Amino acid sequence: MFYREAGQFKTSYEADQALFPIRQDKIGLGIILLVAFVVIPLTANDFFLASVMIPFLVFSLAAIGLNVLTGFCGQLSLGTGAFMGVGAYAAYKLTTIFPDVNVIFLVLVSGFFSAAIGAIFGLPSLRIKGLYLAVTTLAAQFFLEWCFIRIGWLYNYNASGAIEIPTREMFGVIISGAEATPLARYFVVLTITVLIAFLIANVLRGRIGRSWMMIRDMDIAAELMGIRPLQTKLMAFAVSSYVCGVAGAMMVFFWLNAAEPSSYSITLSFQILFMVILGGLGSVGGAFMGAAFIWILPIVLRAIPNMLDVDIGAETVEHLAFMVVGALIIFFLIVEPHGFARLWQIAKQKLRVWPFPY
Amino acid sequence: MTGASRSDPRSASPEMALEQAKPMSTLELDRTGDKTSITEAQDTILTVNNIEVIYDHVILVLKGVSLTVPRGGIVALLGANGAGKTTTLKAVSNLLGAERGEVTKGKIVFEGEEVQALSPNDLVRRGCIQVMEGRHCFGHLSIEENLLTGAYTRKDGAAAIKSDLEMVYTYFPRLRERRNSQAGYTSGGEQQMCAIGRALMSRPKMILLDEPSMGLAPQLVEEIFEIVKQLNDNEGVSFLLAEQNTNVALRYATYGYILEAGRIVLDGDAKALRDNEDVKEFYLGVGGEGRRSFRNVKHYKRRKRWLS
Amino acid sequence: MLYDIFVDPFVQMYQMPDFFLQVLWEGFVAGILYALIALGFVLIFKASGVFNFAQGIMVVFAGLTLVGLHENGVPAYLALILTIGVMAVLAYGIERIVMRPLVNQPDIILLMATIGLTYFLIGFGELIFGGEPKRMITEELGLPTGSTAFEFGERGLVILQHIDIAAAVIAILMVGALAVFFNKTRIGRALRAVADDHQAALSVGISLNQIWAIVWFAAGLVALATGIMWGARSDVSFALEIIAFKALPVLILGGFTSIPGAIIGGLIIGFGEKIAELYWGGLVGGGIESWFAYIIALIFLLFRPQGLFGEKIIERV
Amino acid sequence: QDTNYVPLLTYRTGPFAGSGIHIANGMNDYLQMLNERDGGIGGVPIAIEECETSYNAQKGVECYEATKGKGALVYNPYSTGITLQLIPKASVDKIPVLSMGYGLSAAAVGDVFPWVFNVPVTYWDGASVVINYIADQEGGLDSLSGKKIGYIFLDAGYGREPIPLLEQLAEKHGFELLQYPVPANQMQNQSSQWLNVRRDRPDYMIMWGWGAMNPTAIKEAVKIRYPMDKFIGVWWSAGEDDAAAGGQDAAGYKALNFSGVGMDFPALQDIKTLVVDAGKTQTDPASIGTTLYNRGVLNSVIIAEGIRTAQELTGKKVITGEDMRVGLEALNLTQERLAEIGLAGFAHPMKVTCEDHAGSHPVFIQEWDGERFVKVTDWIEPMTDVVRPLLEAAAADYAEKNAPWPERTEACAQ
Amino acid sequence: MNAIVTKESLPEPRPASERELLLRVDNVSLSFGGVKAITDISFDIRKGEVRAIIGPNGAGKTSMLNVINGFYHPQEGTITWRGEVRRKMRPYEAASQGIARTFQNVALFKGMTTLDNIMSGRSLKMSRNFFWQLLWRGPAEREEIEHRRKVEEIIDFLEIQAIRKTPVGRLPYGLQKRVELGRALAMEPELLLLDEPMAGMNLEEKEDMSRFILDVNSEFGTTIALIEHDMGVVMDLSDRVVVLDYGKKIADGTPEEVQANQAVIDAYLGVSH
Ligand SMILES: Nc1ncnc2c1ncn2[C@@H]1O[C@H](COP(=O)(O)OP(=O)(O)OP(=O)(O)O)[C@@H](O)[C@H]1O
Ligand SMILES: Nc1ncnc2c1ncn2[C@@H]1O[C@H](COP(=O)(O)OP(=O)(O)OP(=O)(O)O)[C@@H](O)[C@H]1O
Ligand SMILES: [Mg+2]
Ligand SMILES: [Mg+2]
Repeated sequence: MFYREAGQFKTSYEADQALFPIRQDKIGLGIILLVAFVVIPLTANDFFLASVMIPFLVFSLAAIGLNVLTGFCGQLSLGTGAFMGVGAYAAYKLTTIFPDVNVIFLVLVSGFFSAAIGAIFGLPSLRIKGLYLAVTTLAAQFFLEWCFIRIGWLYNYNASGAIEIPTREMFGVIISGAEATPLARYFVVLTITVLIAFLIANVLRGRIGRSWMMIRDMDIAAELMGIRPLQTKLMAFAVSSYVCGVAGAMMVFFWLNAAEPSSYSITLSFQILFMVILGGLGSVGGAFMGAAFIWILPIVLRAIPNMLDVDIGAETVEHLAFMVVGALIIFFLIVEPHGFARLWQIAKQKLRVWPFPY
Repeated sequence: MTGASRSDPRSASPEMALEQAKPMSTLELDRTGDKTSITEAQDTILTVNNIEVIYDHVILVLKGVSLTVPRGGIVALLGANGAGKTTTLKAVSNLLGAERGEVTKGKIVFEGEEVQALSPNDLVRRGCIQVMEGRHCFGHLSIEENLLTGAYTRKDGAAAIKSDLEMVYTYFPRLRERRNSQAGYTSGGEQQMCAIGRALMSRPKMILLDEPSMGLAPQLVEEIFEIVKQLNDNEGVSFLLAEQNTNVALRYATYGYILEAGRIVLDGDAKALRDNEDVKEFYLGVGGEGRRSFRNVKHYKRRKRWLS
Repeated sequence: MLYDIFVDPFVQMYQMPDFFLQVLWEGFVAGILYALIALGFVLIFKASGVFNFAQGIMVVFAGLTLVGLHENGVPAYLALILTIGVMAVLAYGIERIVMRPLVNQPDIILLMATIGLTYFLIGFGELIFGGEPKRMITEELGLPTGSTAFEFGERGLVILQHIDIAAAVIAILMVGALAVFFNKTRIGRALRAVADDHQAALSVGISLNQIWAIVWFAAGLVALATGIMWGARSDVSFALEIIAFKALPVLILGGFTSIPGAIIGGLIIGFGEKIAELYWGGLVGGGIESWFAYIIALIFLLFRPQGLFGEKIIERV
Repeated sequence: QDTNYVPLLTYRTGPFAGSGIHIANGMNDYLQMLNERDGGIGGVPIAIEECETSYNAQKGVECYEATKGKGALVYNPYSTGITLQLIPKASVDKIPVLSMGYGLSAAAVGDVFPWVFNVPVTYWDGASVVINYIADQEGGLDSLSGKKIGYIFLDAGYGREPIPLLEQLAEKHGFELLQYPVPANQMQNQSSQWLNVRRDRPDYMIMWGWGAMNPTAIKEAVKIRYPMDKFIGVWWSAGEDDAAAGGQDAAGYKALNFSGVGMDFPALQDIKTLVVDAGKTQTDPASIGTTLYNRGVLNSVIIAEGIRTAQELTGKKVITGEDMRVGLEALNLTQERLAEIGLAGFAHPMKVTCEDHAGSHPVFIQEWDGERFVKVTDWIEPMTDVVRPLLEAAAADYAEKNAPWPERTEACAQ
Repeated sequence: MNAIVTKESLPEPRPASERELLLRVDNVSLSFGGVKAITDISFDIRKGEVRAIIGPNGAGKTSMLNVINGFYHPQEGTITWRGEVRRKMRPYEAASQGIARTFQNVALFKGMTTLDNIMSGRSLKMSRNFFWQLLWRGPAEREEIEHRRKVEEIIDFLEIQAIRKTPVGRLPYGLQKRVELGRALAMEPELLLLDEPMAGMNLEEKEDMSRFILDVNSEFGTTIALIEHDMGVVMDLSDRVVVLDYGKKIADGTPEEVQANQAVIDAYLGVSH
């Protein structure tokens, strides 16, 4: 009833190739952006902004980054955490070297460092494929983590071995450091995430995105059609690491405030990978859905006993949350292996034929 | 398997298949609905009754397909690309589950028992095996190992398996030459032979053959169908084959169904189908004056719209 | 500097042969223990093409069940038998609930499912056994403890832990048995077929359900053995799960599908990282073990993209 | 009803659960006992809420955000990583952070960190005590010259923190410091580190470990036959479970401690009867009196005394985080007061001042006799003269790196 | 594209032997371990012709195509492409020089739609760099649309409008083959290598496919090398046929000559067609 494309004729290829060719989708996106930019800031409390929305957006961005590499280019990576760390440490160093430059600009620049590192660790992908490639990215993960601990210069030789984020402002509003309000940080994170997501979506629907998917779906055929495998893969590594690097920098600058090397450990890599797979490999929208599921669901689960006023220990809740998340991951994979993005498509398809079953 | 048990007129005997030259006087154009009466009869090995198949919960592919395969018969399933032949075969062999498809309506009876709920390996154990379209050899296994996996369900001892292996090698000498190569590296035709040979290794009562002739050299196509006929004659194996090479298929089959867009639109004795004008025109390519040249095909659309 | 890299380590090896032997032995033991974990991965990968991320947690789970049962008063050997039973139930459950509905799905989806399983088992295990580390019941199980020291020259001493020797023996026996099982039986061939193509395996009548249950059970047994051995070295705790990452380079080096590969890969990594850490690690401040294994694996892979004994990656059009 | 709300960031899951559980139980049980026995503090019950962090910084921050709005009085992160994240937030949100014997050593400088407390001692104090003790064994600081002292540590901020001090002392007293980092993902796999120890034959070993690292290290030490009486751990490597991993062979292993050993204290008895035996907690009765449990209790003692002091100073019954800060800064836990609360001799008397939030109090050494820890030394003073300048330099450095770091504006209540 | 053009209406092509040489294979041998896939084969392909390669299964036909477009590197022999002797080259270089192909086992990009698959054939012709792609609006979009037009022509030509937005993984085999042809056509190649384009098709579809091939050949002047097992198709479409058996060349000539060749009949045809 509500989801009918009938009557929406596209008269030009421009219209057909738009990001959201269907009117209802456009309206939906408009509503989401409205909620994100207006409704949430007006209504949400600090906890929701600082502990739900900001991490959610940061993770979404990281998931988009990994999706470029794994979902679109088919190169399995377990080094996301470390690449995010490179972004974080680079941004941190940049703020000490250029204390007067706008921190948002530095965060965006820091991505280039992780892009470069990502490309270096992407080099073996020419020869090594699939799960085997995962080990090279693991090498990156553990090696970089070790560097974060060992190279004192990276954290300005702080006794704590951690990086701590200085207070910086923009237009008179404090946006980083402990004094920044969750609202200010939320706006920064939201803007960067939406912007990068939009730019990446552009790349993905064009020639370059297509060449990544060609490599993913059948690298031999892609090569026989004139795609240079190494160049294309390295580009995917670089772009993916750039996005992850920015996400990593945002993670410490606008969310955690301080980070130890262990903040960028293999656990983080896996967290992002879950989001990508569960959201749907090869879908930008899916990255958001996956991030929401993996980050927000446990928070909700932990809150449930409190709401119901049941008295069980914090750790029992944690154990149950683990079990539920695990079970739900399996459940959703069984329901739809291609993730929430596909589930959403199927739902739309059903809406289209509604009220008939098919 | 004796001739007497095949009293039903539809289940033509192999001898009939050989009498290709004799013209058939009547053209049988049964509609699927009339056949339910014989589904339970003893001499049908497989009955598919009005099944509906949906992929991914939303894509309806088969819209009520019914067919029967008589014991010892060779039944051909013809139809254009995407008509649903493969889907029908997979519905029978229960491989749909692996593709997120399901049979939502109708029933499938193999040797008098409903089999929709069984697993594919149960079905193989009961003697019904499928040769999948597109080869699907085990790439990392050698040709010989591939063949031996076909005998996985057999319990009749190494010697019997060994002799069957020999049999397959006699059918396909090319396989003997390449027996130790990894199947993934063999040529397309070699893989096709391997897939067929693998099915033979299970000593089935019934084989579902999906496009056996695809990618095979012409003389091999003839050979494959000769093998089909031999197995059918000597061992009484029944066949349901989906085949694009209508010419050959109808020469060897006893009965044929034509499937379009998920529905059976025409069925009848092979001979009758061969003489049907539409079939001639659209599947056999024989116009009034013999074979048409591929060079002279016309450019406007000439698709048959079946009335069903 | 150059001297430190190229000369000094060898001088040391020569001057302290007892220590070098000890390093080799430690490398051997570490290799064997890595191989044990890797073995569990190999089993399941071979049989389904699934990279079983949950192997690490299965190790912990098996160990905890054994110790937990014993703590509750079950005699050690009975606890062992009961644990085997638990692993069988687990295998059946995983096959029924997780694997069966996901047949013929892409590898990464199955990988993800095993990660879901990992989460579930972590929560479940901690719920039942609590999060604190437990002591492995080494002696109760009749495993040797203590150590033997061999005098070596003047001041030299090579110390062999009995439990390490037991671990090596058990690992080798297990690898032998599994290798025979996989290569000599009809099931072995079927497993490799399944790993290649689920649907085709179904079509020739291989019962994925049965095979998967068997293999997950076998992996559970390997996990139990691993849990006992690692538990005897440190403690049985959820932190052990992290060790499972060490199995990855081993696995990749040996080739995902090869049982002997797991052992040889384990030994290469074990020797390699111990020697590197002890003779070269000091140059960069030590602790290089956390990534060195991956670098070894990476270098090997550049020359053999399918690992040492892995099945060749077939590329054909 | 009015309550004073105390969130407890704990971890009973994850790789550090082995240590975390005992701490969590101790912290929780003491406060609960106060509620049961005295109806809280100053007549106001304490609302206790545990939040599980799994020793994970992300979750730690989430717990913080989730609880700070409920009027939290103080945070005990029990993780250096989480502490570091909370330090800058404390002054903004006006909730003090109590990192008892961990976290950022420099936080002892109250002028720079008015909101952070690391009473009773810092890591640097601890490290200096170990060196002091070793010197005692060897016959004076001068005889340290030419000795080799090994330092095995968790390769993270926590383990690396004492290194500057140890290096400085090594230079000053002429001993050689050998470092053996244990990567966090290798905690249970330390054979290389201990082989190195075996090769280097250090005269003493110092350990800064946590969680699963401790028992593994002790086992490995036994394995290479390192003389256990020359092996000294920090107070976080002092758990019974840690030493028990080495069993009888580990006898002689020593660890620093600043909280009481055993359960012969009236307050602990109260906990046993009123809380544990009454089934109001999940504590295993056998664990009462163990090192880490008692550590947790001590942590809660400091919280409780902080609240009490705050109540006295402000005259309020229900206090805020700001009041709590004042209370903690005026904390003066005397011998008499300890006796009053049924914990005579449980800890060294401790006093916090506006300048010094740690107090550099003395600690003692306990030794594993194969079955339990026994106190083997008296209270040993840290080398305040070395440590204090270091602390001040580090605090200044922190403030500079985090410029603009807020100046202290909080008045000193003393 | 929909104009009715039949082969007869075009001027009779010049005999193949007079046409310009496009590609020459000289004494090429290729073996894998012990298996000799190709032994000392020489033949040529001339501009504008339809060249068929036939032979029994495992004769080395596919391997021959793989050698031509650089996927396999022959141990011996040379390949001359437009007068230049080619050294060892990577497949993407072959593609950029104008060699496109379809595959025996369909090698489409399974996760992409028909449209994207065919667009992917135009990758080499598109050039807007990463930063334009990021912005999309402007040059990148214009370029995309320009190529989309070309692709839509191909879609019309192959009559696959209805499946434009369908992921190709779900298409039936025959349509997949057609999409694959479309993808190769999108590359606007000089030489088009077709590996069993009609396997698995029924007569009607084969007729369609034949028409496409002939049209491509005559309209775009694309040279075609074709492997096919349907003798009817081969005899009707091709100008010259080379026959392989066990990696060796056993015949080369016009369809009529080849059909009459006894060696070919023995090795391949079985009976003379
Ligand atoms: N896994 C699947 N998911 C969704 N749709 C599918 C799937 N498999 C097949 N289909 C659809 O089902 C229809 C019938 O396909 P099927 O493969 O059965 O045809 P076919 O008659 O065997 O064709 P061909 O002769 O080309 O092999 C097609 O339209 C196809 O798009
Ligand atoms: N990469 C490879 N490794 C090993 N053997 C190979 C490889 N590629 C081809 N072969 C072998 O070379 C021979 C020729 O193979 P090819 O694929 O060229 O045959 P074909 O003529 O295309 O046959 P078909 O008509 O069956 O497709 C076959 O025997 C095949 O097994
Ligand atoms: Mg089909
Ligand atoms: Mg071929």
